[in-house]
Amino acid sequence: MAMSNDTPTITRDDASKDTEALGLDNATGYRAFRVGSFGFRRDEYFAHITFPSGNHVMSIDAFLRALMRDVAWGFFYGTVNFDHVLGTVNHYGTVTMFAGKFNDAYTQAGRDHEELFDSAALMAIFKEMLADWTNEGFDPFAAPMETGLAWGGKNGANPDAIGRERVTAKRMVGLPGDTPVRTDEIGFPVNRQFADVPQDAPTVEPEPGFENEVSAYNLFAYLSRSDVTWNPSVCSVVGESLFCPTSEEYILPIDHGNDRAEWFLQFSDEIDWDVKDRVTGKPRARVKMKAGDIACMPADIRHTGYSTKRSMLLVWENGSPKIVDLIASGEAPVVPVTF
Amino acid sequence: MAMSNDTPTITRDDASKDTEALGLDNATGYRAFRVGSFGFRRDEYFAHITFPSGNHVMSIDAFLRALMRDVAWGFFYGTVNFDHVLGTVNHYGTVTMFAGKFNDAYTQAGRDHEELFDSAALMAIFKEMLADWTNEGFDPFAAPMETGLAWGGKNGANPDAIGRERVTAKRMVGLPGDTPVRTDEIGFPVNRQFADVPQDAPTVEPEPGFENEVSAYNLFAYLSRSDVTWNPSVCSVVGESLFCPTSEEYILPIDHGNDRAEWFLQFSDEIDWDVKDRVTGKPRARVKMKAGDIACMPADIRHTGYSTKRSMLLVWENGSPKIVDLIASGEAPVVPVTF
Amino acid sequence: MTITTRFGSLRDYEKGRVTIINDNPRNYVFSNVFEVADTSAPYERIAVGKNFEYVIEAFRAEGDSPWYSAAHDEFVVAMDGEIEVHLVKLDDPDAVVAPDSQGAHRLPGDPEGRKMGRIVLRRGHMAMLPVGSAYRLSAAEPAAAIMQTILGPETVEKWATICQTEA
Amino acid sequence: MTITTRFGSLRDYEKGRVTIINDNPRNYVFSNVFEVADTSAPYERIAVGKNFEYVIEAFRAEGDSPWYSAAHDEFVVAMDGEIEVHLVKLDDPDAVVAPDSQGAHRLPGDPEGRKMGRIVLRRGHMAMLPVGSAYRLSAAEPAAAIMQTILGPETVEKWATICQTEA
Ligand SMILES: [Fe+3]
Ligand SMILES: [Fe+3]
Repeated sequence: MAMSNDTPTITRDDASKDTEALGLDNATGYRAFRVGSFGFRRDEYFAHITFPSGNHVMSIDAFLRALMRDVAWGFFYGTVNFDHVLGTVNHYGTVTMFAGKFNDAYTQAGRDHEELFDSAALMAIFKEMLADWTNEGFDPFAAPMETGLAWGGKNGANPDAIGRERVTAKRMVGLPGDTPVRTDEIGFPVNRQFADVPQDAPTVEPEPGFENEVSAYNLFAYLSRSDVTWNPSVCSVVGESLFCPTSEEYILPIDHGNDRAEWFLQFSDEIDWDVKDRVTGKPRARVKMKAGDIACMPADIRHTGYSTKRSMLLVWENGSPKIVDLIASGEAPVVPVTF
Repeated sequence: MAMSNDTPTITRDDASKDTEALGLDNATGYRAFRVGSFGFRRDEYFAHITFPSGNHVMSIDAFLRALMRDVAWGFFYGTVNFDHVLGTVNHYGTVTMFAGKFNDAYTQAGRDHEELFDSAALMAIFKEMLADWTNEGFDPFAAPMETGLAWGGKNGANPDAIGRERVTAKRMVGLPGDTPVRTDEIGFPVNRQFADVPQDAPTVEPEPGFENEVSAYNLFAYLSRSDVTWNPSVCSVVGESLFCPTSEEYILPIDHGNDRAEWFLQFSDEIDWDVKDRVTGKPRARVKMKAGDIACMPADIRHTGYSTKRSMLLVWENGSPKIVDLIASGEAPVVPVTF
Repeated sequence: MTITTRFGSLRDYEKGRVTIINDNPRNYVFSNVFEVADTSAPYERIAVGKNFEYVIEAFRAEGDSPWYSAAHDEFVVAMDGEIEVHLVKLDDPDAVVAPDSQGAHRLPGDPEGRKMGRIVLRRGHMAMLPVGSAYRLSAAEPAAAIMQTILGPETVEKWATICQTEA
Repeated sequence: MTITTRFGSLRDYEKGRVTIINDNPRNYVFSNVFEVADTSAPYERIAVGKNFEYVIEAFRAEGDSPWYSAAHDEFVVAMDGEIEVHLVKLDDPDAVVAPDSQGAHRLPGDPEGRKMGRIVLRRGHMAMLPVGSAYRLSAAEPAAAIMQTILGPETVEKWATICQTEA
C-alpha cells in the first residue's frame, strides 16, 4: 500500500503465505516466528534471524524501530533495509523478504537468500512479532530521549504505541470529513522540541456556502504536535502527488532504498543524509539539508538520516500506479530531472 | 602500548602533535576538538566528525563506547574501527587516525583521509574528549542494561567510569606483588549475570618457603567480578603470550582489525562474531562460539561480537616485538596454522 | 535548555550541500526555496522539485499576483512572511482552463464568478486552492511560499541556475 | 529471572561453528577443548591454539601424568573436573631442561628436588607451573584442562583432525 491507498495490488500465486508463530521461549518469555524458511527469535538484547544460507543478529532496539516502520508504512516504496543484511522489497501485493540481497559480499559468495510473500500474510506475522516483542515502556516510534528501553525479557506490551494509525489525508488535513488538525484535546500536545513553534491559525474568511472549500491550517503547528519520528503521513494530495511531512529526531531506523525518486524539503532545522548505492551499499554522498533546502534522492540509492534537534521534513512522494509498471519493466527514471 | 607494556615505541619526526581543545558550545555545553585537520563536535545525540574530504556522524553512545576502548587499550593491536568510516591504526609509538581508509567506496573515490599522530599526543586529546563528552550516569564500559543514557546536553561527568586502570598482570593474578584477585572488599562484587558462578578457591598447600611460587586462583570467579565489558586484561604471561580474559555483554563497540592472528577461547556461554575483510569491510564469515570452543581471527579481517548473556571470553594475544617488525615489513602471517 | 526551532526566511537562510563520495551532485537536484524565491521575479513560479508531471514550485510573493486557475487542486504553503489568498468560484471553469490540462494557468484578466473568500497565511500555513476556482495572491512585504501542483505553462524550469552542480 | 551461566564439560558440551560467507573455514582453526580432551589419550597435550612459538594445549587429565618441566613458566586452567598438581623445586633445573629450550619436557622418572607443595584445581581455577620446577598432575575422574605454554616436544599437532574443515 505504501503511502497511497490507491496503489495497485498485484497478487501472485507463487507468493508464500507460509508463516507460523512458534512456542514461547521459557527463558525470555518471547515467542519465536517462522516466516517461510526465515526464523526470527529475540532475547534480552538481540533479534536473531536465520535463513537457509546463514544467520544474522541485530540489536533489538534497532530491529523493532525498523520493523515498526515497515509495518506502519505497509512496506513503503521499494526497499526497506533493516540494516546492511535484512530487509523487504515491496512489489505492491507481494513482498520479497531478503537477507544479503543488497550486499556485495553476500551476493558474490552466493550467500544471499530471498523469498516472495503475499503482502497480507507477511504483514500479519510482522504485526504479531512486533506486538510480542515490544515491551511496556518501549515505543519504537519515539525518539530515544522520549522512551524507555527495549532491552530485557518479556515485560508487558505496548499496543497503543505500535497500533497508531498512519494519517492519510484524502485531500488536505483539516477539511471537513478529512484528517483533523492536531490539538491538545485529541491527544496531540506540542512536542518538547517544538515548544517555540507558533500555534497561530491562518485567517480563513469564507463567504457563505464556501466553508468547505476555503480552508487552511497551520502545517508547522500540526507537525510540532506529532508524537512519532520518521513516520511520514499524507497531508495534501494533488492527483498522485503526496505531501508526506514528518518530524525527525535521532536516526532514521531504516536504510530506505526507494524504487523511484523521492524528494525532501527541509521545513525546519537540519538533517544529515547518508547516501549509499541501493544495490551494493557503497557510500555515494552525504547530503546536509537546512531549513528551506530541497533535494531529491535518486532511485538507485539507499539513504538514512540523522537529526539531532527534532526537525520538520517534507517527504514528497509520487504514488502513481504507472510507476509500479515502469519499475517492473525497468524503465523508471533514476533521477527526476536532468540538466 | 596495546596489551603488553613491553611493546616497542617507534617514534617518528613526521608524526603530528597538533591537537587543540576548542571552546565550549553555548547550546550543548560540550567542547569541540581539533585533531590535526580532523574536527570533533558532539551534540545531544551525535558525534560529528569533519575531515578535509568529507564529514561523518556517529550515534554518541556508540562513539563513546568505541573511544573508551581505544583509550583504555592504548590503541590496541592493529586497527580499531569506530565504525565503517572512522578509526585508528596503531604503529606502536605513532598512530594513524583515518576516515574511510578501510572502506572501498571512500578509497575508490579518493575521499579517504588519514593523518599520522604521535601516540602520546593523540592519547592526550582523546582522553580530554572522553572526559568532556561523558556525562554523569553514563558508563561507556558498561552493558546497556547496567548504565544510564549517553544522550542530552552536558550534564556532569563520570571520571570514575572512564578512569579505570586496565589490569595488567606481570606474571599471574594473585601472586604476591602482582594484580590482586577481585573481592567484594576491594570493590568488585559478583556481576548480576554471573550470580551462579562458584566462588570457591583452589586448594593451595605450599611447603614452607614456597608460598610465593605455589599459587592458584579462581579465574572464572575473577571474571564474574569484572565491572566492565569488552575490555581484555592480562591475567597470566608466558614470555609474550598473554592470556587476556574479559567479560562480554551486548555488542563489541568497535570493529577490531587486528594486525596479527588473535585467538578466542570461549570460557562460558556464547558469542557470535561478525567477520569482515579488514581492508574492504566485506563480510567473510560468522563464527558462533560456545563454551569450550577455541578459534583464531586471521590477521586480514575485522571482527565484532555479540553476547546476549554476559559471557567469559579468553582473548589470547601474542605481544612479541618481533611481530611489530614483521607487520612493518609485510611478513606477518595471516593465519597462525596451516593444515 | 531553551529550544530554538530554526526556520528559514528570505532574509536569513543557510544552505546545506551535497558532499560527494562517489556520485554527481546534479543527481540530487539540490536547491533552497528561500534563495530561489529571493533571486527570482515576484510570482515567478520556479520548479524546485519535479516528479514526472508533478512539481513543487517556489516563489516570492510581493505585491499582487495575476489570477491563476488549474484543472486540479493546488496547495500553497507560506514559508516566510504574510500572504493573502483571494478565491473566486468560476462560473465556467472549463472555459477558463481545459479540464484535462495540467498546472496553473494565468488568467488574462479578472475571473468571472462568485467570491469564495479570503485567507491570510503566515509561516507554515497551508491553504487549498481548490479545483474550479481562481486565485490571486498578494503580499505587502516580500514573502516566500511553495506550491504543490503539476507542471504547467507558468512553471519556470531553470535547474542549472538554482541547483548545486559542483562537488 | 534465574541466571544460568553455561560452562562446558567433558560430558556436556555443544560446539558452535564457522558459517562461511566468503572464506575458508580452516582460516579460523576452530575446535572445542572438551571434544579434543575427550577424544585424545590421557595427558596427550594437543595444540588447540598456536601463535608463532606459543601454544594453548588442551588435554584430559585422568590418573597420574608423567612429570614435566619447562624452562619457562606455564599456566594450567582446569575446565572440568578436579585436578591435583604436585610441584617439586628442581635441584638442577638446567640439567633437566636446557635453559633455552621451549615447551614442556617429559622427565624420564621422578624429579630430584624439594617438594614445593600441592594444589587442587576445580573448574575455572588457574595455577602457575613455575620455571625451575617439575610438576605432575593427577585426576581420580576424567577432567579437562588447558595449558598456556610454548610448543615443545610433548605438544601434539593434529589440526586436521580437531578443526572444522567444511564450510
Ligand atoms: Fe526514503
Ligand atoms: Fe580483536
